[in-house]
Amino acid sequence: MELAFYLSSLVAVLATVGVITGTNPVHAIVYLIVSLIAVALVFFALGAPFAGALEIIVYAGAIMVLFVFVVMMLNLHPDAEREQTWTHPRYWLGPSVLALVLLAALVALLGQGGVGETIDGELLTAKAVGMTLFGPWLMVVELSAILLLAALVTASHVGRRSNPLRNNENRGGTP
Amino acid sequence: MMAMAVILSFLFPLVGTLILAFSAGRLGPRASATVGVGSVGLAALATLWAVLTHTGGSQGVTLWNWISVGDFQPTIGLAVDGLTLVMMSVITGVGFLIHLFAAWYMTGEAGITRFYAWMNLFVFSMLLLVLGDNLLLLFLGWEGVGLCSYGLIGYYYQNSANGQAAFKAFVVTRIGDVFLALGLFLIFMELGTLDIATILARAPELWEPGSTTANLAALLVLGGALGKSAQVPLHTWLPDAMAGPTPVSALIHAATMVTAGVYLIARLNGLFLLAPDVMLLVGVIGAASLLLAAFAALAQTDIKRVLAYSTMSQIGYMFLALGVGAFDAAIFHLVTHAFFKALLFLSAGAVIISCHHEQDMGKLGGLWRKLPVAYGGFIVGGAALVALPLVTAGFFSKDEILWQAMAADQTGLLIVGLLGAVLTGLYTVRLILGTFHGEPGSDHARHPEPGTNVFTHHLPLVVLAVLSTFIGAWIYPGLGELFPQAPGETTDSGHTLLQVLAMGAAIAGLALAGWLFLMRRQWLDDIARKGAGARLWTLWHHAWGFDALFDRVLVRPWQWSVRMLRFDFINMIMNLPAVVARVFNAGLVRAQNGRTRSYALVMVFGATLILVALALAPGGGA
Amino acid sequence: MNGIPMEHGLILASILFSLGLAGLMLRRSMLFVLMSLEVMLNSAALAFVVGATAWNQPDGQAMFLLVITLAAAEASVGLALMIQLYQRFRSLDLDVASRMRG
Amino acid sequence: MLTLESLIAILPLIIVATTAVVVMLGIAWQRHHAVTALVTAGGLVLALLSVPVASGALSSPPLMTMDGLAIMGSVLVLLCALVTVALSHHYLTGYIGPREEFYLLLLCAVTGALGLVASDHLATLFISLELLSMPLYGMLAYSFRAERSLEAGIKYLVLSAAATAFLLFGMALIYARTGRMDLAGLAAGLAATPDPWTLAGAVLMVVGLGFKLSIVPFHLWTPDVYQGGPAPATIFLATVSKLAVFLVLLRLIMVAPIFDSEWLRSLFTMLALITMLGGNLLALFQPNLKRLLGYSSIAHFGYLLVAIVVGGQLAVETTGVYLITYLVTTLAAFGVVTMVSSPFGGEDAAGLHHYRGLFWRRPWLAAVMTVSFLSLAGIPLTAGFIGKFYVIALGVSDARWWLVGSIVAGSAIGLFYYLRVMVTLYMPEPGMRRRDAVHDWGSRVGGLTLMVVAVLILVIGVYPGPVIDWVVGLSGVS
Amino acid sequence: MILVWLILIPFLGGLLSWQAERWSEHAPRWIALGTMLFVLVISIFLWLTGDFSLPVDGNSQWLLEWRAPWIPRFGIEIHLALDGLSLILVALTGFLGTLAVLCSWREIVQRVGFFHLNLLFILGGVVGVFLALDLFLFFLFWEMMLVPMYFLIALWGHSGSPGQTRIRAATRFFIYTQASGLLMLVAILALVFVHFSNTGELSFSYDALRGTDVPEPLAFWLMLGFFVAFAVKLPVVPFHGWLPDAHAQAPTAGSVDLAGILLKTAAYGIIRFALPLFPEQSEAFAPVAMTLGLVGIIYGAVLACGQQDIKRLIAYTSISHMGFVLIALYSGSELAIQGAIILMVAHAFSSAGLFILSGQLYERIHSRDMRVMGGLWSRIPVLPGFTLCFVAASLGMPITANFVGEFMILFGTFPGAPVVVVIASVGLVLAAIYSLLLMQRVHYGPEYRTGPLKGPDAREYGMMLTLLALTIAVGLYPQPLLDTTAAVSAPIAELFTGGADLAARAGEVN
Repeated sequence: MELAFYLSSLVAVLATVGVITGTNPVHAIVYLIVSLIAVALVFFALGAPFAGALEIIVYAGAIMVLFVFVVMMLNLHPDAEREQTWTHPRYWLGPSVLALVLLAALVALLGQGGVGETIDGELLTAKAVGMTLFGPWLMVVELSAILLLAALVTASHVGRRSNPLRNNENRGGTP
Repeated sequence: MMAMAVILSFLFPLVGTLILAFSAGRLGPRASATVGVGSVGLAALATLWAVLTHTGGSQGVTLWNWISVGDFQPTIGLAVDGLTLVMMSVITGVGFLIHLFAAWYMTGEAGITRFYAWMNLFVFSMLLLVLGDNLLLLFLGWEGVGLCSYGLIGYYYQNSANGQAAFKAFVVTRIGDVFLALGLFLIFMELGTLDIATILARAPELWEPGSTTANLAALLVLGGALGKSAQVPLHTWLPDAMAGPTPVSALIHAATMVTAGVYLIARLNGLFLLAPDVMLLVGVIGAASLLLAAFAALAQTDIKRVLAYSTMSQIGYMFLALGVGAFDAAIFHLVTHAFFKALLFLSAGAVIISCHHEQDMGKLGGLWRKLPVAYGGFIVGGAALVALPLVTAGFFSKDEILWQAMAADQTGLLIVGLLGAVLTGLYTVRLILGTFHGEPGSDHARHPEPGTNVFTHHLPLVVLAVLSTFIGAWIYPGLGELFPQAPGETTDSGHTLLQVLAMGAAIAGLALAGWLFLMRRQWLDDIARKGAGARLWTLWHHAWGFDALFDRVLVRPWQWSVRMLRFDFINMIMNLPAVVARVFNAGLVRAQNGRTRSYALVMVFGATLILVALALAPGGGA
Repeated sequence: MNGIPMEHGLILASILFSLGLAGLMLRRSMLFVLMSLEVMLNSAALAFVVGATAWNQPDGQAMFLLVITLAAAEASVGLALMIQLYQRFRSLDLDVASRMRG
Repeated sequence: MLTLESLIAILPLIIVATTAVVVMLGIAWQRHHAVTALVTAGGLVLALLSVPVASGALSSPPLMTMDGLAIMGSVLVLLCALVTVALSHHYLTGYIGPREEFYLLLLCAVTGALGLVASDHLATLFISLELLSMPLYGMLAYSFRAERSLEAGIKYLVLSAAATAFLLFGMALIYARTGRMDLAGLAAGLAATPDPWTLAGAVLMVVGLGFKLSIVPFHLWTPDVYQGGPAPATIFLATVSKLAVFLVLLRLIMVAPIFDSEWLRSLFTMLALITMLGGNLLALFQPNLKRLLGYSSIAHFGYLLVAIVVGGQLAVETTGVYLITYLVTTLAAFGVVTMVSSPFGGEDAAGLHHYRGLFWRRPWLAAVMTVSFLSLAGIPLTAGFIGKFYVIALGVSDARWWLVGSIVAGSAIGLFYYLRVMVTLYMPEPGMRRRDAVHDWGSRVGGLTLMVVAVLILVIGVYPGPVIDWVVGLSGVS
Repeated sequence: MILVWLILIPFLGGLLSWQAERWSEHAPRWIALGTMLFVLVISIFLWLTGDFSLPVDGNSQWLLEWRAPWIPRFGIEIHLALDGLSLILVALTGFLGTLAVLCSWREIVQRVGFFHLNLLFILGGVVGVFLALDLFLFFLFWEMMLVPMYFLIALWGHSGSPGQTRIRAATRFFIYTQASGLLMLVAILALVFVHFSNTGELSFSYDALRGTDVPEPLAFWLMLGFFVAFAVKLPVVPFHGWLPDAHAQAPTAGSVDLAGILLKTAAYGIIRFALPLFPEQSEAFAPVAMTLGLVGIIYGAVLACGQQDIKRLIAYTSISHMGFVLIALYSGSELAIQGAIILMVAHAFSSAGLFILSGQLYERIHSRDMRVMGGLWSRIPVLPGFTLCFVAASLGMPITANFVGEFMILFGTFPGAPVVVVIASVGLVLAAIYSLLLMQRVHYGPEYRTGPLKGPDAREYGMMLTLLALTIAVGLYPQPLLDTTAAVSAPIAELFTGGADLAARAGEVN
């Protein structure tokens, strides 16, 4: 179990590095999918198979497909991305160091405290999660339903391609 | 009865001022002159009435309570005694003659109304000064005199030099006034009153003679007197004050203003007697002014400036007298000086107007035939100034002063006085010779237009000329009983010797002058033109360089600081927060560069900072 | 070996979180930015699952579910906006959309 | 347990959510702007009326609470939403394109806000916050054809999502440490001294919430989003969103002991200081009114952070009163912008030059603007002064001199730009092209609402008694 | 209730004149004039009927009092009260308000209604300051009058260099006073909370807070909070930066109000609040305050000499004069405090006169720059004479009220602080310099341009004459004023010596 955890952790980290450093959108998406699957494996290793399954189905499956779809739709090419300059240290050094410092601070804090709990990989079934969700958390589920509705409406409104009035475009954005 | 007369005497000039001021140019020159001269004339009559009805001693009348807070109870109240009446007579009498002469002098000038309004106010202020029964009211008149001198010296306001002179006169005398004010504060604090009679009564009870407080109080009052009476070192305004019309100079020098200091010290005699050191200082300052001014008068070319320095010199005599405790002698000289100095100034005015405003001795000369009245005035006045023995008023008063100095064993002062008498002869002769004899220096002097008006031109000159002779000395009543005993009253030994000495000095002066200016003219001019002589001449011409000294020590640093501070550096410092805010604003706005990435960067930076701080905090912040 | 220390799970989440942040700060393309955001949300979700398994509770996993819901919603709206961005500027470069500043 | 009775406690939320569904169905059936607005407003009014009923409920559903703070929050959220609806109606009348979705999104967001103020559990907190934010992306980018609106939407989405990630990570850390997510549980679990995990979690949560409140240094999005979004969306963002988030932050402070640690207090003090000063300094020379109001709102939340630092009974009262004054003021200020911007479909008329000489064209509108800016500046006889008075009183009562000092300094700096705006309204009109409110703005619903709000500013400023009493009555709980 | 009306009348009048612009251009002027005259008449009526003797034990020190609850949560009341000092200042407000309306008659031609709205709101606020006794209410009025003043300067100010400077001046004025006002609010609140922790009662009432026992270091800071607020408005030197700009840019009416009454609110505040609330701290602070006063006297005078703008010159002289007032207030001498009150009134007259005169000059030659003046004496009838009179008043010439004020201050302060008086006396010389400099540059010297200018009309003449008559009347017979305020000044003066007396008495007992 432990081995699986650390191994898939390593994969997840490496794949994520690939995501943020990639230049080809499609490659990056594939890296991200790998990363997500690795995290799903971590979930399995931790004893949360339900979460792992959802990770693969919803995240890697649904959301990432959406990304791929959009990338295909926009017909993006690696060269379409204008990030010529970003290889220069001046551009990546600062943010990277910042992220590292943040990480270091977090790790230091994690090392300072804690309750000494360990994860022994005991399984937690989907039923338990379901009982919680549709028991006391029912209101939360309802709220997330409205959240999805809102996202749907937003996406459908913003995603409109056609302009009702073509000349409208000239009106907006005048300085 | 007398109260009524006294009130009327100062009310007339006030009413005159008000009428003139609010006529707003609706009165013609004649009407203005009539009002202006008439009001002072009426005041003189009222004064005469007061003198006649005066029954001796000190009489007071309180008009109303001015301020009343706790102990601070100054009133608007008048006190009349012999000294007051003498002063009033001089002010209104001589003042009236000067006003009358001014009616001739000012003919055709613009702003006659303004002139007379100021003149009347001048007389009013001076009357208030001598009438006030408390020091605050006296101070009111004191300041009023200063303001009027400002208005009159700057009468020809379109020439900025005149404005400067007026300005200087006011500010320099104001410096003296501040000392007087401080003296008032001290006296009030120590004695709890400002009433003059009470002060004189209480001071000896509360103050030890020669104590610090008494010395300080006397010193401060003296400071005020120095400013008004143009004594060293606050004398520099006086020669410049000649910028005003000549009647104004006459009024300032003879009847009002400069005599105020003498009056003040005489009035507060009790105070000064408690401070012998300061008394001595008064005498020394008087002697110094006397000599200094006499030398300066020797080197002047402007006739009015000669007269101005002579005034300063004569006031020096008065201070000398005050310094040796001869208050009566000082007032006596004040009176006679008022007569002959008014005469001299008015005569000078007659010359100046006749010669189309020419007052440089170098450009005058040879006028004695063409301007007989003025010449006569100069001769009589000059004689009085020189103290020509027996026939002139000046002789009697000056002799009295010198005698008192001698009686007080102040040999130094006596010698200075005698030396001054010699010098007086010198510069007087030089003045008369330069103006009336010799060759005319300019066309103006060749074709003068003599004054012909009997009433406004001849009458004042003649009356003053008469008063400048022994008659003037005659009518002085003598105020000995008002003042503490003068040193000369206890003894009479050596008086004759002194009189001889004084006569000798006056005559010696005249003789020396005659010899120098008539026989050795060329030799004198040569000396004055080169080497040490020239330097001395320049030094005397600029009255020992006091102006330059003050310019360097006071005026320039002042102007420099005004220039430096003009931009309000404290305010600039207070504006620093605004500058800081601006800098911060610029910095913060730079961060708003519109890029989502850098927004995220800043946000993460903030979060990181907090987390690092937490991680570094002892015990993780717990 | 008796189980994985909770710290390790959380450190993994932290690493992923930091990587997501780095991506967010580094990348100009909105696509990559959105992906970085997914990584960050995912790392938070991981942390919840770690907590849930450590305490052996269902709550954390329920929370995980909510996070996924949010991620999906976020992605859909984000992608819709991205399409608009592309239509307007013919580019996914976020720096182009920086007309408001100051 | 979720019983029917406990549902009564969240009746307003249910009514609003139902209205959202009704509006959605309405859109699907037949689009009609006025009717949609009316239905929305009706739903909000109904919800408002149900608040007293809800407050009488004996129990509340799990993960939620309906205490005084929540009731206060609900009422304020609903009122602000109502005003926003009225102004939106005015604004959208001039909008070309589908208008009805805006109301739908707004209702969803209101649901989120109502949930947020009533949340008693990290899950509710989180999901409500997202429910509040998600529609806002849409609202901000609503007129996405205008570049700036789109830009605003994207910026807010990206940064807000990042902030959410921070918030979630923080929650996860706290959860990992305590194993509890309900606030009562947290309180119980952390009764002992706080430890680094929970503090780190709390800090990360503060980052997430601080972003929404635009606390310096998490504030940079504010001006851009304020400027780019359509005026009603900005209004909603500036009022409802901030109000709800602040209340939930306050609740965390009040309930959970980790947020009460000395270290966090000093952190909040620092944040308050730099937020007050930073917000005001940023606004100094800003020529764009909407950006300026953005900066000003940063500063105002800096002042309000004093309540977080001090805590306690008076802090809750202060928060209530200050929020009320801030809300009426902000509504009025943005309301004027809405009025002037409405007739045009393009970018909002926010440049200061648009307002030059407004007084001589639209005196009453300019008067409303003046009153609101006076109130922002905290000048007596306006509501803003009462708010500022409370905050200073709070700071003084706890002897927090640094905070008090920087409130004074901040106010002084703030005056500079508030006055700049105010005097512009009265300057002579320039000859240049200008934009203007429609002639009969005052007789329209939006205009009337605006007038009422402006009058409210003055009424609260002159006679704040009732408002204070109301807040005092509600702040006794929790 | 009459007190409420005193405050309300200007406000109502202001609203009325704003709306009256619809009827005619002159309607707002007449309404404003009537309003201010009404206030003046009421206050004079109160003066004539009032009894201003020292209160006998148990009697209220107030002539009139009115209170109503306002914000019970904090124990805030609407508490108005009137005593001799307030009455004189209210009457002064009414009088100068009338003048302000009159002197704008010709000067303001644009947006007349709104102008008078602002003007009357300022005056209403000022009256409120003079009457309010509840500290919250006092602060409220204190801040409230700033807004209309701001508009007055910013909108009707002289457009010197293009547009911006007057707004800057107005903004600076506002920020200075508001920021310092907030410090005062902090001090008030701290005082209230200390009182609360002492007694358990929240109250902003003057009477309740007076005896509050504040722990030592805090008390000093609180006193400083009050002092700074008043020091800014007085103004005391480091805080004077707003004044010259505000004066120079303000319309005549604004300058008149500013110099005539707004500055006096500060002195009033010190007398009414700063000293009685913190007597011991104030006494300890007195040397510093006096030093600041001295710095103000000298610094203001020196700067006045360096100005080119006639209104800036007058503004700096105000700083100098207010230095005297500050010295007096902290002298602990009844005579000096009475003198300060007289000087306040006198300065109101003389500076108002000078400002109105410079306004009239501006109407004629369209400049305030003294470099383009000179020789005006021959070009304008009458006005130069009035200028000389007010200049004389400004330099403290006897006969004028300024002399009485300044000398009472110096007489009163001398026993306690002779060194201060000596240095302050230098200010008398400097006063002469700057005052005559004004005269010199404007009216004397060669004519800068030729051609006669219009003399004053009846309105201008009347204003000048009234001011001059009042200046001289107070200068010659200030007793009615002194009697009215005696009951106020005496207790204030006792505050300082009170501690010493008690200590001395305690010594005797032991």
